[in-house]
Amino acid sequence: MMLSVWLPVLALMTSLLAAVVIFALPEQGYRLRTAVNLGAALVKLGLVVVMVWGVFRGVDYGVSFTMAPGVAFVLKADALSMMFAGLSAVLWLLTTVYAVGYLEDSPNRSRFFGFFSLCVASTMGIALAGNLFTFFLFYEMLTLSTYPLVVHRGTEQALKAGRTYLIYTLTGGAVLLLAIAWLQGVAGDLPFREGGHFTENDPALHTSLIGIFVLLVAGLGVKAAVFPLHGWLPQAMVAPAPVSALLHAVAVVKAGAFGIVRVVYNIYGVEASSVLGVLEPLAWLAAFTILYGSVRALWQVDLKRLLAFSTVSQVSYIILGICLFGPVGAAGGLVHLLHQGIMKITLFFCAGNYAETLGIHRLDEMDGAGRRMPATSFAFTVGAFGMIGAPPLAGFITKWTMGTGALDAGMDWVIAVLVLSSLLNAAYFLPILHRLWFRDPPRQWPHERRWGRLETSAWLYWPTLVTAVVTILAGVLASLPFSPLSWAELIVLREYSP
Amino acid sequence: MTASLLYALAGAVLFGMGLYGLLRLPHLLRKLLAFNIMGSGVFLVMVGLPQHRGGADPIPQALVLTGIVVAIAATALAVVLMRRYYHLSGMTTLEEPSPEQRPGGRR
Amino acid sequence: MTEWLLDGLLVFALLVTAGAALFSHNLFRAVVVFIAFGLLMAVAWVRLQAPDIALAEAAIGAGLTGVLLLDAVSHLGGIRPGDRNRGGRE
Amino acid sequence: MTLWLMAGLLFTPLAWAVLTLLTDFRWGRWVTSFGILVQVLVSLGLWLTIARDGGFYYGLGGWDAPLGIELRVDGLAVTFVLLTAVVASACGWHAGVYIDPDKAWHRYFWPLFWFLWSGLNAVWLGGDLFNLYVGLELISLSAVGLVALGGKAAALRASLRYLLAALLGSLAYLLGVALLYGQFGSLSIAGVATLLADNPAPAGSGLALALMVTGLSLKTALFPLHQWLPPAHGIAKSPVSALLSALVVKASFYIAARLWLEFGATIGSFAAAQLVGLLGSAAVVWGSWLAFRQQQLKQVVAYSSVAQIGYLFLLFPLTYSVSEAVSLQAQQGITLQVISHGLAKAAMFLAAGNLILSVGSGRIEALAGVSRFLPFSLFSFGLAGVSLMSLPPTGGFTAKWLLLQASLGSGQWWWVAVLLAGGLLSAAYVFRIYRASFLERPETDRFYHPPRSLEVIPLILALLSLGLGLASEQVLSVMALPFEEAGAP
Amino acid sequence: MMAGWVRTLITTLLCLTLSGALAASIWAIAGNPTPVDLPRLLSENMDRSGVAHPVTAVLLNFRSYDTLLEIGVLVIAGIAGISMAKTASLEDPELRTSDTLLYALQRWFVPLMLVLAGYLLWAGAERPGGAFQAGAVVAATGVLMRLGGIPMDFLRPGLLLRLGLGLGFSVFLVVAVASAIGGEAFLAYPPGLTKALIVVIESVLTLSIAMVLLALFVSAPVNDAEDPEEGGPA
Repeated sequence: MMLSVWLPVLALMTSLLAAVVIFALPEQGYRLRTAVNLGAALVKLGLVVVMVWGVFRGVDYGVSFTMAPGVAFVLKADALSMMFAGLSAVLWLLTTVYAVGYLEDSPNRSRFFGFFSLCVASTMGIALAGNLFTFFLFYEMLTLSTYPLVVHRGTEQALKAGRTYLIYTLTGGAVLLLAIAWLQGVAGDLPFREGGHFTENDPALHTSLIGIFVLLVAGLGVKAAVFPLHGWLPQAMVAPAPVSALLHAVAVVKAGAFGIVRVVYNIYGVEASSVLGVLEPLAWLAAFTILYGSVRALWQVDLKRLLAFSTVSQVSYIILGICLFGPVGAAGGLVHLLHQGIMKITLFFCAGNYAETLGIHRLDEMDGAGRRMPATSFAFTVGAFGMIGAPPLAGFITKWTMGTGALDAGMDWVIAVLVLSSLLNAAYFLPILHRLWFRDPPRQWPHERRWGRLETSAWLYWPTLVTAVVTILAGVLASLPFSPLSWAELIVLREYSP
Repeated sequence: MTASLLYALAGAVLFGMGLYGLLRLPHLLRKLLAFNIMGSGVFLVMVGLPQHRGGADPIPQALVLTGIVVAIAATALAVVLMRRYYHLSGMTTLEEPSPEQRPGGRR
Repeated sequence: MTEWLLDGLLVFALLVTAGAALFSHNLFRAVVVFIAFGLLMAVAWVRLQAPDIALAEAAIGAGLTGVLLLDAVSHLGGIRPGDRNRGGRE
Repeated sequence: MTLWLMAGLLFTPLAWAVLTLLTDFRWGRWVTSFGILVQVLVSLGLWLTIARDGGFYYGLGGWDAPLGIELRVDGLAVTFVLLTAVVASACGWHAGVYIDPDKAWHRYFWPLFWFLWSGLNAVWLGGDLFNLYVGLELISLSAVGLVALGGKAAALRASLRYLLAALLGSLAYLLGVALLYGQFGSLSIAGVATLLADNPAPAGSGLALALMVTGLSLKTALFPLHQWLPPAHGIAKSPVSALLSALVVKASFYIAARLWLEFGATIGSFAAAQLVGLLGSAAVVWGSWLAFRQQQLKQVVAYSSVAQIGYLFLLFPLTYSVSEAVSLQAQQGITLQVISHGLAKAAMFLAAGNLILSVGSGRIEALAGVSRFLPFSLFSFGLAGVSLMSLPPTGGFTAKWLLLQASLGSGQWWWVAVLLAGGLLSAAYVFRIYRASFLERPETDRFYHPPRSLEVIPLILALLSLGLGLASEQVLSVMALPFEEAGAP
Repeated sequence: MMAGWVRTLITTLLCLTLSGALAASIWAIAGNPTPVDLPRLLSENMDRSGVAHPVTAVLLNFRSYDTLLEIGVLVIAGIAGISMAKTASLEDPELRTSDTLLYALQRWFVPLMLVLAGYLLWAGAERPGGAFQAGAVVAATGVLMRLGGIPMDFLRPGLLLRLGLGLGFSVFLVVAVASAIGGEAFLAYPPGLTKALIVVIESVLTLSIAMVLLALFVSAPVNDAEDPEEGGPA
């Protein structure tokens, strides 16, 4: 059926075309640009919904052609890719709405939205990539399209952050390329396959395979901000809030984590990975990163930097989850791919709202902001409790599932990590909530703007509330079909019994 | 050993001498002389070596004729460039101009 | 035997003139020696049974190149005393 | 049909050279655009013909090798012919708008341009050692003429330097030809290769190959023989720089590669191949570093050429005593690198020319704030830069991928480090320029806006180099076509 | 930087080694027979070449493509040369050489040389001689006249000069293409016409070669007319 070929391509092209059109539009074409942006985001969401339904029923979406001798360009939609694609489609729509409001009256919007769309196109490509080669193609495209977003403000600080970002990600990319080329030399062009490729591998290959795995994880770990490769992430906070939101919740860090999931599940296979003995060290590394990020977050005074370290910590939940040898833990890790995205984007939207409406950037300026901006602060509270893992929010589902999985797998120490991390999360989030709701507001906000009826611009207001509500729903309705948890369980089901 | 071979060997020496001149002599005109001497060396090898075995060989001779014309074209072009360069910079070598020499041409 | 002598002398003269053209201190003299080199090359071509090249060498190599270079050397080095050290001698 | 295509390819550039010699710049522009049309059609036609029927040898004047001059019309040659058509027409089009028609000497641009083109076509198709020499000289002298055109002292110094280097390189090559002719009595590359395949490598041919490769490396500006390149490419007018970097240096490399692939297996040695590879690697590192240190925009691009040329010389070690498959991978990788660098570098020089035209200065700092006003030229520059960094999905990436595979496959893993480091180093200098353009300055639009056509041309080239990565399989498949030994059509 | 004498030493060693290796290679090569006997092949095909002199046959028939490109090289040099030339009067007294030797040469040699050129051209088909030699002699004559102060206004960069530059080349080219239209391969002269065509080509080539060389000679001098400026903004 033609549609099965064209759907993934179309999903990719919507944002790619949007980027081209936006680049070509004049800077002043504000309405048209917004229309193109939102239109493309809606179309894409529609396409992804259709594909999700199709994948659920077992339709194979895919297209491939030979790009260079020995390697193919493959787009393929499986359950895992639809999880990531769905996340990026939903959040693109919300972030676009948010960004339109956020960047009102600022210069270079044409450039911004162009690269923004390119960035989403890359994310889509990463989600739909059917082999490592295609994955790498979009992975590097993502690096390039996010750089202009990071340095968007053009200040010295932004350019410095951009340079750090590039040094980290391009070096990571080079390491990843080496690993992929080596793997290709050892085993040929491997498509992503449920259950992996190395179930009955030759023991002679073990050393190479371990070496390749280390390189792959090192290359992907840069974007996933795994300790000690996380240095770029807090610096990249100079970017505008929607960009930070996008970088943290969907695009960059998730691309790294998603890549690690792909490698473990669809290239090596869980069993082969555990036979090779590479999962256990990775689990330890992830656990360490979880605690390390939380501890560093305790000492931050800048809201966005705090959120950045929180991201460092949270993304490693995903990695820890997939390293737990067992379906339940894996589902916990995978579901966090979505949950963390939704919660973190809520928090970043809030941070953006505070900055844009009241000029608040630092924690000690947040006193009493809950009275001035109740809706935003409500959303922030939801996000923060989610991160801590309070029931019945999304974060709780993650931690509960992962904890169960760890017990199943006999890795009891993970429970300790989860508990400790939750305590640390509480330790840095609760003081903020206290400031928001229980301190008196200052007489004068640092830089206040007013938007009439709502507490802030409608473009900023509604996306924030929507994500907050979704955070609640993802937790409360976790047992319904098509909830993140059910979908993650579907993936794990297909993964463990291919 | 024939006379042809002798000339070919002389060509080898000329090539080496010319190469030295082209690399080490700073004056542009000397470089040009060196280039022509090198060229002559190559042409001697080209004709002398094959003729060592059996009499006149018209093919390398024709090639050398072509080569000579190319060489004169290059030489003439180099002279034009050189004189223009000298006119504008007052220099006859390829060294980077020192700061006080930089502005404008003299004459 | 005389032929060998002739060839030997010719080759020797070629090498000497080439060396002089490259290393003589006076640029003008160098160019004049180079013209002599060209004429000797023409003779060498005759010895190599290549009259076509001999003619071309005499006309182009010695004649035209020589005049071109002589003209150039008189303009590049010779005219103004101030340039003598830069132009005439390296 | 093929006859006519060959005629068009070899003789129309020469004819247009004469025609444009008789016109002034403005008229030359019109005459040239017609010529470009013809050339593009002819090149495309020949490419399609070869893609359909396979390659052949063509004896000019009805005389076959070894007496006559033969042309080798195969997939690789026509691919480069097509590349030349694309890049040269872009540069010609750009030059027509870019170059000031009121300067009297600019009328000579067009004849030199056409002679350069005809020399390139002669080299791509050449199968005769001496004919290649004449082709090389045709290219070198017209390139020197183009660099020097109406130039100031610095341009003349650069062109003199370029001329002397080119002449020295040609002489070394010619001496090698003389030795080979003395050895084999034949000037046809294919003929010599056949003779070499039958007997063990004869004495003296090693030096001949070394001389030829060294001379050609000098003309290609392989480290440490590269010093002539940056001044010449940096100071020429942008369309000329584009032609020089994209095509001219490739011509001498192409000959060196052909010689190596035909003769290297018998008269090359492992040590020599490694040495050339090592020099290429040094070029990658040193050229990138110098590119990073430059203050002038075009000098950055010129030094980047030195670095990118370095990759090409990895062909030597990666095809010497390795398996067929690895050798093929390496050859394909290098071919792609030549093509993608050609397209990307031309785009980059043309875009750099536009940027310099708009900010009125060649310095990198002058670019501050330009990203807001000249997004197109900057975008083309960046896109071309992506190809130089060999990031996906550009042609440069596919090239690097194939070279990586070849290095790993041949066990010569040390080249992997060069390939990966080279990409990062080129990222450093490309992003340095990008960074400068992103700096925000309070001034409003103070830039001259060049005509839209000037901005479109580099964009097209950059997009082509991007598309090459996606379509490299198709491009490479023409290269691998079976070769018909049957003679002239 | 390296000291000067170190560089000189290295260069000397390099050149000595190269010369030595070259001589050794030549010696080694001279010891083996050539596998292809091209001179014999040439003499076998001489009667199909249309001319009696083998070098001319090679230049203008067997390897005429080389010659075509070579004339191209010459024309390029001419173009590049005159692109540097100024349009100021060619009668600039400073250009006149006061060299007495040249003056004497001029008086005696000019007529002689023109005759010689004619002979060389005419003889080219059967005996040594031909377009290059003749062209060079004509050019040398022109140079002598020029140095003697004869203005030769046609060498001013103008349409006439450019026509002259292109003439020989275009005739060659036209013959090449016409031979293809006539059904033969490129540069294959129709049987019977070979000799005539070669003579025509030789004559126009002589003119063009002389013209290019003279133009280069004339455009070499630089006078104060105007400084060239950077053309493009680059």
